[in-house]
Amino acid sequence: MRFSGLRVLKEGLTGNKGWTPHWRDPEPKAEYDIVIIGGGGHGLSTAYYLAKEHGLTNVAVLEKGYIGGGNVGRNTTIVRANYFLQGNSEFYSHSLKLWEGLEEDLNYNVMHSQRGIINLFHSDGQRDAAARRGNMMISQGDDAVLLGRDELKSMLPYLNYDNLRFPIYGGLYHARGGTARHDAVAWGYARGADQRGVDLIQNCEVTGIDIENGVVRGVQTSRGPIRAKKVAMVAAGRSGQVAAMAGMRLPVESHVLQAFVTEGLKPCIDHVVTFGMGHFYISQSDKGGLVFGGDLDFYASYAARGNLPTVESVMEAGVTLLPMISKAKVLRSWGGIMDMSPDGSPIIDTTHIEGLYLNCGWNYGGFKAVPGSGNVFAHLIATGQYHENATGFRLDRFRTGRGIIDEEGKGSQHNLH
Amino acid sequence: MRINGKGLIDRSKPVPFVFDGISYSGFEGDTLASALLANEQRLMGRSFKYHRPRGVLTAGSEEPNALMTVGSGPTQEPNVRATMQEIYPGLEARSQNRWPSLNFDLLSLNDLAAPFLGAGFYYKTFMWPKSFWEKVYEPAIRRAAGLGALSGRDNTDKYESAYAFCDLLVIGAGPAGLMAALTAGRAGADVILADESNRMGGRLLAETYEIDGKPGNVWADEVLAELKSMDNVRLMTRTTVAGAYDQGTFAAVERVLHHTERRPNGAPLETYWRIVAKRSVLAAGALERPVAFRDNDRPGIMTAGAVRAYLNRWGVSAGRNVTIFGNTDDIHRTARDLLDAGVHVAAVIDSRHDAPLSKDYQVLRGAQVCGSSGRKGLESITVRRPSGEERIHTDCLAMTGGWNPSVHLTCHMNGRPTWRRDIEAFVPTPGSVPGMSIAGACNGSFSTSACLREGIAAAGEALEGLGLTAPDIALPVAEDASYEITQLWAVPGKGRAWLDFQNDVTVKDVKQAATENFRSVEHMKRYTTQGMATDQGKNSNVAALAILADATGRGIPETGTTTFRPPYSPIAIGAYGAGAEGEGFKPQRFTTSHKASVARNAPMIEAGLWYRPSYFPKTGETTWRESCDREVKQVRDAVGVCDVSTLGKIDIQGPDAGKFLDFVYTNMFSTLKVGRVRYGLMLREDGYVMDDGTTARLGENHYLMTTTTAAAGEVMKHLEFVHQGLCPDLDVSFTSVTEQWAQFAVAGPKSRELLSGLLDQTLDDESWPFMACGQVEVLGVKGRLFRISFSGEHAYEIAVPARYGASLFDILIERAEALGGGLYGMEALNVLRIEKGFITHAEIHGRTTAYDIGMGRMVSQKKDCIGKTMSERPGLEEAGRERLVGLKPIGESRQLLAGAHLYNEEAEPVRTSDQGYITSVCYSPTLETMIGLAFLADGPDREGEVVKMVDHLRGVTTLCEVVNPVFFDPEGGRVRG
Amino acid sequence: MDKLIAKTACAGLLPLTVGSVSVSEEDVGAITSVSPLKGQKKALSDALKAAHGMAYPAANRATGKSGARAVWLGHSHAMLIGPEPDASLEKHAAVVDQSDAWAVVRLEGDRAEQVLARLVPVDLRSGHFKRGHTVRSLLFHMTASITRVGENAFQIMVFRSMAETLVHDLKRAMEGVATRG
Amino acid sequence: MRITCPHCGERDRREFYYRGAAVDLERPAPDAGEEAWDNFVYLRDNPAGVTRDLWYHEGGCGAWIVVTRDTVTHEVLKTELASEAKS
Repeated sequence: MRFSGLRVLKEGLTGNKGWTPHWRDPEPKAEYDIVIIGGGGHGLSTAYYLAKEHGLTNVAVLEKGYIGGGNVGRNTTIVRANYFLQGNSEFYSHSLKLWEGLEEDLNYNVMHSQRGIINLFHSDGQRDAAARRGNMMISQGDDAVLLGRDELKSMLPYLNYDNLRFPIYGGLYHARGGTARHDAVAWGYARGADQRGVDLIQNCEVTGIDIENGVVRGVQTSRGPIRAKKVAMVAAGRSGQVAAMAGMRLPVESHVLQAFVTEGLKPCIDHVVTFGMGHFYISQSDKGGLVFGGDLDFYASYAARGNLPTVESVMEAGVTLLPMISKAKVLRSWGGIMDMSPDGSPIIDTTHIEGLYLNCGWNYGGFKAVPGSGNVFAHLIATGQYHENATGFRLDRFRTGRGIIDEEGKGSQHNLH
Repeated sequence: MRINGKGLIDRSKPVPFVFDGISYSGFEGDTLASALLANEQRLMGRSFKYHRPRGVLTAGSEEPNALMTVGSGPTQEPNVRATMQEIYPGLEARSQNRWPSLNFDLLSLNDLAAPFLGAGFYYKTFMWPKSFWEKVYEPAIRRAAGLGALSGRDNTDKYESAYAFCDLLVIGAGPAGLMAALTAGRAGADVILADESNRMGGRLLAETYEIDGKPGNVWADEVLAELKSMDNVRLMTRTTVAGAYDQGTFAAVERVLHHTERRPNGAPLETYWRIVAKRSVLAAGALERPVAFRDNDRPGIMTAGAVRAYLNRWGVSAGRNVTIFGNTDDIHRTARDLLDAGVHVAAVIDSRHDAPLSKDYQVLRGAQVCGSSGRKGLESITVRRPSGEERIHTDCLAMTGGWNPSVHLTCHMNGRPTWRRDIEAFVPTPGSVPGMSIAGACNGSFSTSACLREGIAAAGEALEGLGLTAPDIALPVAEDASYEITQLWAVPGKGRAWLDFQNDVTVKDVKQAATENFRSVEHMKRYTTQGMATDQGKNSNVAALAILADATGRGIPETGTTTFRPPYSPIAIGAYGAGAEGEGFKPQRFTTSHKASVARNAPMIEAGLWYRPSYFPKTGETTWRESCDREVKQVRDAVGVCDVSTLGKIDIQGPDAGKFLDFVYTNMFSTLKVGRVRYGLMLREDGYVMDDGTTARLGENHYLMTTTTAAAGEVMKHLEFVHQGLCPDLDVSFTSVTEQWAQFAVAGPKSRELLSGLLDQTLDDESWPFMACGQVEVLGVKGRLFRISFSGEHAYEIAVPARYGASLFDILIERAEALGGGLYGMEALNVLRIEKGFITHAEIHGRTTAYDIGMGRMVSQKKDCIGKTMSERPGLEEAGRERLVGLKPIGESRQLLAGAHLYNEEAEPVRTSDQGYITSVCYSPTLETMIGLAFLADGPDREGEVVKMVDHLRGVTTLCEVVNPVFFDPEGGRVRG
Repeated sequence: MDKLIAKTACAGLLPLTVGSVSVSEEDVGAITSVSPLKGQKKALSDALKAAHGMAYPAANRATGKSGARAVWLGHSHAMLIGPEPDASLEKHAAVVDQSDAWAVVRLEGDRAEQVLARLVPVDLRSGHFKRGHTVRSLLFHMTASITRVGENAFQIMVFRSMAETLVHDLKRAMEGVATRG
Repeated sequence: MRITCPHCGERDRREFYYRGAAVDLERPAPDAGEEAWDNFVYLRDNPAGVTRDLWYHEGGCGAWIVVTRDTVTHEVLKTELASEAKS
C-alpha cells in the first residue's frame, strides 16, 4: 500500500477499514543468503539497502524481541553531520544526505525536522575547537556557521548568557541538523525491507553462530537453526554477547545512557541546543515534550535504567543553562544500553571468520547514523569492499594504532568517552 | 454541589480563588477540583488532540483531564493537576490548551476531522512537498500540540534537595501503610512514612468504612497521633515517592509550599529527597479504571471512587442526578454513600447478570452504558439492556471497571508485574525491588481488613530483615468484603470510546494498530501514543492492552504490558536540579590574588573551576590586544608577575618516590639531583600524551610535581591508580599541596632584581642556576623558589603559604611596576609561550603523541613507563602523522586563526586534501607578526615549505611558511640570562 | 621594609547565622598531613601518642580533643590539627604542612544536622554519627572532611580556594531549614 | 546505586569515579607482545552478569576499589581494595 494524504482521506471517509499490515510476520525459512542479527534501526536499514541497492532479498532480520525495540526506540532523536575527524566526517555527511531523501525513499513520514543544531562554547579554547570542527564540516561539503554571542541571543533568547560559571561566548550552528521521529525510522525501514521481500522475524533470539573451519554456516535460534551464506551482527547493546557466540572479544563496553522527556508544553525551544560544558542537550518534540539528556551513568551495565546522580547532574545543567525550563516536569526517564568503543567511534568491518560481518560500537551516536550505517554495511556485505565513506571504521585500528578516531580527545581507552 | 454535614474540609474557613478570571469560593481542605465541582463547574480542560471538552475524571495525581496553569509571570506553573492543587486565598488558575477560551475552542474543529486523524495518520502524509514539513506542517502541529506553557522567563522559585536515611520506608499512608508504620514504629525501627496527599489516611478519607467501630478517618488520625509521638518515626506528607533505584535508594518530591501563597525568602517550593532505606513497604493503593464506551469522556463522567472521594472527603456531590455504571460492588457502595448524603441516584447499571438488587435504588442488571450526550457537560446516557436501549437523564456518571494495583515502583528496576485472573489486574511480582514488601490494595488485596493485615505482615517481614522483633499487634476490625469482578473493558458499539483521555486514544485506534500489525504492546503504544500522556497510562493501559489482546487473539499475560519508568508522577526539572542555578552549578575556586586582579579591572576567565585574569587594562588602552602586547613587552624587556597557583602541585614522598616517577613519566627522575627541577611528560596507557609539567626534587625521597591546571585531578587519580593498582609494594605517598601554596611567576630580565631583598639569600647563577629549586625565606616566611620559565625569559616561581598570597602579590606588583614591569594575564602568558613553542592542552588535546609534539626522544629507552608500549604501535609513529610545527604568514593576508585547516598551496580546500589544522595563534609583539602552532602532516620534515591556511567559517585564506615551533630565542640564551 | 600579612580562608565571608544555625571560621592552628610509610602505622601511632597525646585515627574516626586532634583523612592520610608536628613523626610518615590548604569552619545549632542533610550524602544523625566520628564525603559538589565535634557542632573542611562556594552552599541550606516550621 | 567502600562503608555512587574492567590490574610485561597488550587495553569480556570492575573513591577516602557486581541487576556482590585484590 502506498501512503499519501489522499489515502488518509479515502480511508477516513470509508471508516479506516482498508489499512493493511505495515509488514508481514513470516515463519523463518531454513536458509537465507544473508541473516542479519538484530532488528534495530541499523539492522533494518541494512536489510533495506541490501534489497534496494544490491537486489539481495533472500535476507532475514532476526530480532529477539520486537523490531525497533532497541536504542532506535529509546534515544533523543538527534540527526546531524557535525563531526571533524577523517573517517567520521565523510560518513555522517553521507548519512545526512540519505536522511534528506528518506521520506520519499521510504514513502513514510519519519518527521525528519531540520530545525538546526547549536553547539555552545564557553571559552576561547572551545571557540577554536568549534572552528576546527566547523571548518572540517564545510570542507566536507556540509554546513556550519560560527555564531557570536549577539547572533545567538536573537536566536536563543532564553539561555542564561551571563552565568558566572560558564558564560556563553557563542555557538556553532549546523542548520541541516535536527531531529526525527525515532520509531518511524525503524518502522519505515521495516516496511520498506518487507515490501522488497526481506523476512522480518520477531521474537527470534539467536542462540549460536555456526562456524565450520573459519567459515560461517548459519545460526541457531530460539525458533530453530537457520542456514546462511553470510551473517551480519548488528546488535548494539548486545554486541559482546553476539560476538562471543563467534568466539570473539570486542573492544566494547556496554554502558547506560539515560534520557528524559517532560510533560507536553506549548512550543518554547525551536532548535536542538547542546551545552558541552554541562554534558547537556535538549530539543522539543512535536508533541511538546522537552526531550533532553546528558552524559553516561558511567558504569558497565545492561539494565537499561540509570541512577540518580546522573539524573541530577543532567537536570543541574538544564536549570543552569535554561532557567525557564526548571518549571517543566519530567514525565519519564529511561536508559539505553550503549556500545562504548575505546575511541568513541563505531566499527563496521569484516571479521577473521569468512562470511561474518560486524557492525557495533556506536556509543551514544547511533541514531543519526541509521541510514548511513545500513547503507555502507549493506555495501560491505554485498561487495566485500568498504564503502568509500566508511573506510575508517576498522576493527583492527586499536591494535595497530592506525586511524583511531577520537572526536572528544579524551583518549582511546575505555570509559573515557 | 456542596453537601452539608459531609467531608473533612473546614467550613469555618472559606477560601476565595480564581479560575479563568472568575472568582469562586471553597473551603480550607479543598482541592481546585473539589472546589470547582462544589461550584458546579464541570468543564475544566480540553483534550490534547481533538480539543474535546473535559471535566475531572479522578480525585488523585493520576488525573488526565483537569490540568491547569497556576500563577503567572516567572513562577507560572503549567500542567497542575486540579485534583492535587490545594486552594489558598489568592490562588489563580487558568485552563490550558484552548483558544480563545475554554468554552469556545477553535481547535475543537479537530474533533470533526477525527476520521482522518486516527492512529499514526501523520506517518502516512505530510510528505509532499518536502520543504513543507519544517515550514508548514510541523509548526502547525506544534502549535496545536502541547498542554500548558512555560513562562519563557527565568523561574524565580527556589527548590531544595536533601538526603534522608531510614531502616524502613513506608510508601503510602492508607490502612496498609499506617499499619505497617505503626508495627515498625512500635518495634523501634527508624521509619519514614510518606504519602503524596496533604492528609494521611488514603482511601480511609474517601470511604465510609469503619475500623474498630470508628469512622476510618478517625481511626487514621489516632494512629497518626501515635506515630507522631514516636521520635523514631518521620511522617512526610505531600511527598510523592517517585522512583525506586539501586540498593534501596528512592527519589521523592515534597511539595512544600504549593498549598500557600506564603513564600518566605529562601524557602523552597519543593524539596527533592533522596531516601536511602534498608527495607521498604509499598502500600501505594490502587487506581480505578474507567470503562470504554461511546463518548465516555464528557464532563460529568468520572470514576466511582472519585465520586465517593469528593463526597466523603470534600463534601461535594459531583452531580444532582447521578447514574452509576460498573462491574464490581463498588457501584453499590457509591449508590449507598450518595443516597445517605441525600443525592438522587437515577440508576445503577451493573454489567453483572447476577448483580445484587436494592430496594433503595433502581438496579439494571446485565446492562451497559453504550453512549452519552451533552457537549460540554453530561446530559444523558444511553443504556443497553437485553430488552433494548434506553436513555437516562443524568448530570454525573460514576463508572468503575475495577481497580489496578499501583505496581509502578515495582517496575522501576525492570520488574514485570504478574496478571491475576481473579481480580483482572496486574500485581507486583515479589522481589521486583530488593528489600521491598508489598501490602494492601497495591498487592491486589482490596478489603480494608486485608489491607490492615498485610500492613502488619509486610512490616513484620521488613523487621525480620532488619533483625528487629515485631511487636504483638491486634488486627483492627474492619470490613472484609470479597472482590467479585467480571471483565468490562469496552462496551461494543459504534462511535469513539476513549481509553487514553488526554491523548485522545480510542478503542478504534488500538484495533487499527493491531490491523496494521503493531501487535506488540510496545508497538501499539508507540503507534497510537496510548499511555504516553501525563498520566503515563495509569488510567488506560490495562484496558488498552486487554483490547489489543482481544484483537490479536492472545491472552493478557502473553500480550504483556509496557514498562512503567520513573518518576511515578512528574517532577519539576528545578527540583531534580536544585541548587545548581547560576553559581551553584560547579564550585568556584579563587586564587589569593583574585580580589586584587578584579580591583585592577581584569576580566576573569574560567579555567578548570578556577578563575584567572585575562589581562590587566591600563587607562587609555581600548582593546585587549593593547594590554596584552604591553604585558608581553614588559616581560621581555623588564619583569612581569603572574599568579600560577592554579597549577596542580603534588607532594610525593617515600623511599620509592624516584622509582615511581620513572614509571609514570616518560623520562628519568630518579637521576634528578636534589635541588633541581626537570620537565616531565606523562602518557596514558594508550600511548598518547596525558599531561606535562615540571617536577622538583626537594630531598632524597621528596619530590614536588606540578601538573597543568586542567589535569590536576586527573593526574592525582592516575598516580593513585598506578600506585594502588599496579605497584602497591612501592613505598610512596601523594599529598595534593595545590591549595597550600600561593605561587607567582616572576619573569623577565629584571626578575632577579625584583626578588632581591625579598629573600633571605642572594640569587646568583652559581647557587640559583636555571632549573634550580629550594627553600627560601620570603620576608621572614618559609617559602619555596623555583628557577623555571614558561616565557623563555630569566624567570622564577616563588611560593609562600596561601595565607600570605594576597600580601605577597601586592608587594610583587609594587616592585614590578617600580622596575617598569607589571602584571600579566592569561592572554600575555599565552603569547609568551607560543613565541617559545611551549605546548598547552591546545596541543596536547588527547590525540597527540610524544612523537607528534616533537618529544619522541623524551620517551626513555632505558626503562618501561606507563604508555610506552602502546606508544610504539606502528600507527602512532609512522609517516603521515600530523606533527607540531610553527607557522608564519607570508603574502597578503597576515591573519592566522586557530581552528583553521591547512592545505597544500595549490590544493582545493576540501577534506580529502586536508593537511592539518592550527591549534594556537597570537600576534607576537616581539616578532611583530602573527604566529601560530599547528599540526601538519609530516610537519617537521616540511620546514621552509609554504602551506595554505583556510578558514571557511570566517572566510580567511592565508599563505604560511612552515617554521620551527620555537619562534623566539631558539638557543635559549635569555632563560639562563 | 615590606611585611607579609596573613589572611584567613574565609576572611570577609563569616560568621553567618540563619535561624538557629550558625557557621563561623575556626582557627585550629597548624594542619599537618601525615601519611604512614610502609609498615610504620603502629610506630607512627606511638610517636603521635608520645608527642601529641593521641593515636593515629582508625578509619572514619578522629582522636585527641579540641586543640590537638588527629582526623582520619583517607586511605593513606590523617591530619594532625593544632600542634606543630613533632620531628619524630618524620621517621614514620610523609609529613606535609597543610595549614593553609583548607578552609575550616564550625557549623553549630540544633538544626545543624538538617542543614548537612541538604548537602552531604551520608547519614550524619547523632544516632549514627557520634562525637569523634569523621567522614570524607561530598558537600554538594565539593569534597569535604566533616567531623562531629559537639552534640550540635560539626567541623567542616574544604579546599581553601572553595571557601566562597562552601559559604554559598551552607547559606542556601541554612535558609531552607530556617524557613521550615 | 550504593557501593561499600572497604574504608568508609556503604556510600552513594556519586562519590565514586568509574574506571572499568579490573583487567586493568593485570598489566602485561612491556615485551608481552601485541596480542597481550590489545587484550589488556582494548578487548573486553563485557559480561551481561557478574563482572569485576575498578572504582575510585574520589569523593571519599581516595582508595581504588575492585567491585564484583552484576551488570544486569546492579547487585553489588563484593568490594575489596585494589591494592589487596591484586594477585
